Amino acid sequence: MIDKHTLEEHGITQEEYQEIKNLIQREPNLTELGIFSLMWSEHCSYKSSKVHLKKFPTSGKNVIQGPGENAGVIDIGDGLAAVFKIESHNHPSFIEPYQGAATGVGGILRDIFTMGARPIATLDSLRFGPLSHPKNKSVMEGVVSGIAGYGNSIGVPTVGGETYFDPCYSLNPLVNVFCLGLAKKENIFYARAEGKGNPVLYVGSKTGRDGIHGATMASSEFGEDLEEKRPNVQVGDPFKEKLLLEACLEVMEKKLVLGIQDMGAAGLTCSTTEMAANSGTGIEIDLDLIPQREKGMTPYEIMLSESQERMLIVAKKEKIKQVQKVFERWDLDAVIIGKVTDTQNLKVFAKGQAVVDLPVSAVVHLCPAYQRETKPHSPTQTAVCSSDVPLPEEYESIFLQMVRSPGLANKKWIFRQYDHMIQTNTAVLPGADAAVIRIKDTQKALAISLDGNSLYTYVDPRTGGKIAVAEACRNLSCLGAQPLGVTNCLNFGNPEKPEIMWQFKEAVEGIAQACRAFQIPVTGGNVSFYNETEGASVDPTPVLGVVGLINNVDTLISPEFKEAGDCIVLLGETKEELGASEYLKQIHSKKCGPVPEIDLEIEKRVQKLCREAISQGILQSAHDLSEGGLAHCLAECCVLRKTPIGCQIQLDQQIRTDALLFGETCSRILVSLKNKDKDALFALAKKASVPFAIIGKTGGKNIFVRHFGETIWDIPVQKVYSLWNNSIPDTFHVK
Amino acid sequence: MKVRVLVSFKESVLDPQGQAVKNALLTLGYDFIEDVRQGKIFELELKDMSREKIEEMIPEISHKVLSNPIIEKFEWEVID
Amino acid sequence: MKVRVLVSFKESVLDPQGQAVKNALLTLGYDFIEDVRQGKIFELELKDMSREKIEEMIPEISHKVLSNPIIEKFEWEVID
Amino acid sequence: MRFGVVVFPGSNCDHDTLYALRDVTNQESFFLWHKEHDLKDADCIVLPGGFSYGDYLRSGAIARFSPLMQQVKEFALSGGLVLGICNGFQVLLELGLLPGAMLRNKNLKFLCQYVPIRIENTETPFTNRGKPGQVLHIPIAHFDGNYYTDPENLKKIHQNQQVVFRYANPDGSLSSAANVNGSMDSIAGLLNEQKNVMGMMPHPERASDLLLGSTDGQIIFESIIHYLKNDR
Ligand SMILES: Nc1ncnc2c1ncn2[C@@H]1O[C@H](COP(=O)(O)OP(=O)(O)O)[C@@H](O)[C@H]1O
Ligand SMILES: [Mg+2]
Repeated sequence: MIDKHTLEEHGITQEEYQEIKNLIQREPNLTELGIFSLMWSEHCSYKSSKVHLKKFPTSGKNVIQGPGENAGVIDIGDGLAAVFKIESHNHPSFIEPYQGAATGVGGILRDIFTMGARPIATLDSLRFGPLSHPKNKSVMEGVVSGIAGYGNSIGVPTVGGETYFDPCYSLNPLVNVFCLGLAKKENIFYARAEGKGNPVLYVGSKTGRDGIHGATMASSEFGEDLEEKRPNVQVGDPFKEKLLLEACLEVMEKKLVLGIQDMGAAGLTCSTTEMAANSGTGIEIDLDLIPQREKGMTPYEIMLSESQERMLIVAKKEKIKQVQKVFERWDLDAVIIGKVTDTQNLKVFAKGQAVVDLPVSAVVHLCPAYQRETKPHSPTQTAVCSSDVPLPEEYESIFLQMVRSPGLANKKWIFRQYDHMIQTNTAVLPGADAAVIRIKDTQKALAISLDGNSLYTYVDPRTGGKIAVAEACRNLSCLGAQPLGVTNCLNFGNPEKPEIMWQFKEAVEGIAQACRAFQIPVTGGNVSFYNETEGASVDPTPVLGVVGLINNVDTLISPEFKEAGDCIVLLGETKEELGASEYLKQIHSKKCGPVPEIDLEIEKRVQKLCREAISQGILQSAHDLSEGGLAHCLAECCVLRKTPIGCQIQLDQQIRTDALLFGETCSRILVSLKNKDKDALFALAKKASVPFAIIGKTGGKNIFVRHFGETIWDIPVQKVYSLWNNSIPDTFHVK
Repeated sequence: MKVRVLVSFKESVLDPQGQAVKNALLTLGYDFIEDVRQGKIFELELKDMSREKIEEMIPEISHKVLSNPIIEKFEWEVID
Repeated sequence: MKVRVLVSFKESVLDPQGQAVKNALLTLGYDFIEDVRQGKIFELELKDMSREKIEEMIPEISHKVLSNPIIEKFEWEVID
Repeated sequence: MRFGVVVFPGSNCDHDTLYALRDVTNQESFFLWHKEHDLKDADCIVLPGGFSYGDYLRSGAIARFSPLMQQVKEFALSGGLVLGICNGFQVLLELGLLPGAMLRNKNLKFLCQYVPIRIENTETPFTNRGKPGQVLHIPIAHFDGNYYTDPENLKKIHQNQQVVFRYANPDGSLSSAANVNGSMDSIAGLLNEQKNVMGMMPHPERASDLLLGSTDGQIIFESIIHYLKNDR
């Protein structure tokens, strides 16, 4: 009855099917096949990536929970834990930008509160095609309002993120959402189904025919049949999720439940089998008891549905009444749909018949892992040498063109649609290097940065991977935060193509190496493959989310210049590096390398110096140098201030002026400080063996830059501000 | 000339707004309510144009602009 | 039984959403559009009830719940 | 003083508001659950921001039918102090305790940002600690904050000095650019005729801590306390 066509539809290969038959010693029925197809999909099984992800360092003295649960957990002292994770919702966001992005937020929030943590911040990493195309504009508009619509309504601040534009994302935008939660250390919950006979509860929205095959969709390329796949998009209900959030946190706070798991991708199938597999138990459920939104749903449909805002809970029998009372208070049903067994099987009944009987370990753990072929992919690694790039005749217009390019321009149009202040903890608002969330009743704060430069990873995935980690950590260090842990979302093309697999392997190795150097554990993440449409793949895009700790929130500083007359110092050394820069891409239309070199030891020293200087209170501001180099960093330091302020810069370094201004040499931070504090900083820098240069002072109405006495530009800061500030709104015709 | 386009979620798609209204009405004691679905309505005022042109253009803009065919359906009528 | 309630802004109230849709349509070249007003539609599925009861209840809930009489007006019809 | 913060399903500024009143302003403050019927002897009722019942129908439209809101209405009609913040303002409008209605922001986008607002009337229980014309910096965060009322009502509102706050420039001047959401006459905060009920779109509870950027919201809470102690 299960023929070749059926297998293809379920994305299961002949070999995998053979393996399934071996494992269960018979032919599966269609519902069972559906279950395997979900759980053995790339999205759930990580079959192509597993062998590589093993390279990440995952332990450390603060790690409470590493990869393997809904989210990672890090001890932050005071009996508290930071719970965080990042997820992609790329495909749904292209098909239906608003709902796709909204349900992406809903999904990652559930991952966090499932662990017993209250979500305290989300960040989003977005990549679109160029805004010159109306379709890209409407995708961006939809995605941003979808994230806003869900996050604002549920009351979790969206405090930061990143947004890039490149033609490779035109048919395949990337929407990655990160969420951070705060939990009491002794009150973390896991996806467990323990204790034979304990009831299994279903809570939340009713099940409909939503997103059937969603997980398998996320695991295959887009093709001509897009239309057909469309109905798989779900509509989110943030109100329901808010109720679910409050009720779940309440039953966990009261310790009324034993285990809990959200029904995200792969819904009931994933939650039942994973909870049982994690505990070495079995689960038995009766589909007739599942709250259903639509009539006549088959067991196949119910098991595979990806309806949103649902959770599965296991509780002790004697606590059931109390659990149900809490949910009732929040106008939610908590229905008993089955029980924990000791069979290690998932057994599903419908109308009195057993319709599924599968060993959970086969479903959850025994999907084959593939060591896929890799083949170096380096068409553009052919380095440009400086002589290929003509020196510009003048710099003013280049500077302004950079400042107003959507990738570098002010993202306020985006983040003012997000409620980024709710919960009254946002100590650093969007726009800075990282977001900072203070923790009430302590002196502490958590800082978060999302980072990924796909131009680098396109040219050189390994170095690009390293730089992504370094930059995310540098962002935290600029606010004085010590990096504690990492999560990552790896967005790549089709892993069955050796070039893509090579990019993946290289990027993972680079990330792993950097994490080891910084001694920050990877506590979780997500892999999104098949980001291609009609054969064209996105640039390899790893997005790193790093969480750091600030011990004394009063020492916090921000990136913008503070007052006139302050001394401006560049920490780190500038090399003549133009490869893979935003400047080459924007001004010379070159997307080629080499990427800047990175020495992780130097990077660590620079960051440590910055954190130390901040904790000693000798810095007025600190801002890291990244896309757009020194020129853009300076511009931001001037215009991020409530009323923009100018500066006078004098550069005396013997390298090409464009490399000096727009090159993206790593491991550099621009700081400003009161003149009286100069000596203290220099002493620290010398002790840390970090090169530094006094490059100018703050003040005036212009951004004035000279190189060896020659004026490079002298532009009113107000003009820079307008171009930077209005660029994106003007694209959307919003006044 | 006036045309009315009604846009609503397809039957199989969750309609949280309709559900919220339904619950509110039931709580208020309107127990004769079985179900509620909420949608959008657009009233388009048109320049004078032929019936054929309307028959051609209205479905086009309803499909392309006013609704998202992935999750929504539409119907339309001339009202004036 | 099915009833449809249409809720829309009163003429005197500016409808920025309708304006945005109008602008979008004009930008796309649909130059036969004179004006657009956007509103809401509720499809109520009712338990069996008498015509009189419907005549009494639907205006009541439309006035009290489904619309805000300060800015909105409504009309309704039985469709099924 | 005793502050009761009402919690509807979907309220999401309830904890922030309680924190600002209890932990920053040091007042006895507690939640009031929407399904209950008891105001627990509160001196002032605060309706916090959020998306009550998802706000799927209209902002605040369903919350007004909550059992507790009948008590709140009676309390207000008998002179009790009621403050509605953001969604709370919208609920008060739907409930008819304040005149007018909210339309979608003029740019059709959710807006979250600090805004300068000018105090129009300091002779109120909610602003007596402020100075006439003083500009406060307080964040807004809403989709439907574009205040509307018919011309006749507008006239009445002004005559009766019911306008408490208006969106302004940092120097206190008014302009259409400063009127971020398009509100009629830049109205950001409004009283009822008896002046014991106020709705405001900006969130004073978010401006209660210098670390977060402003403490201007405290003026409102302190005014309430001052009024309750001295003028009641
Ligand atoms: N890039 C990655 N790095 C480290 N761990 C990862 C990565 N991708 C996925 N993981 C881990 O694999 C596990 C399964 O991931 P996922 O299927 O995304 O979780 P969920 O079931 O919560 O959706 C998670 O614990 C996740 O943290
Ligand atoms: Mg999960």
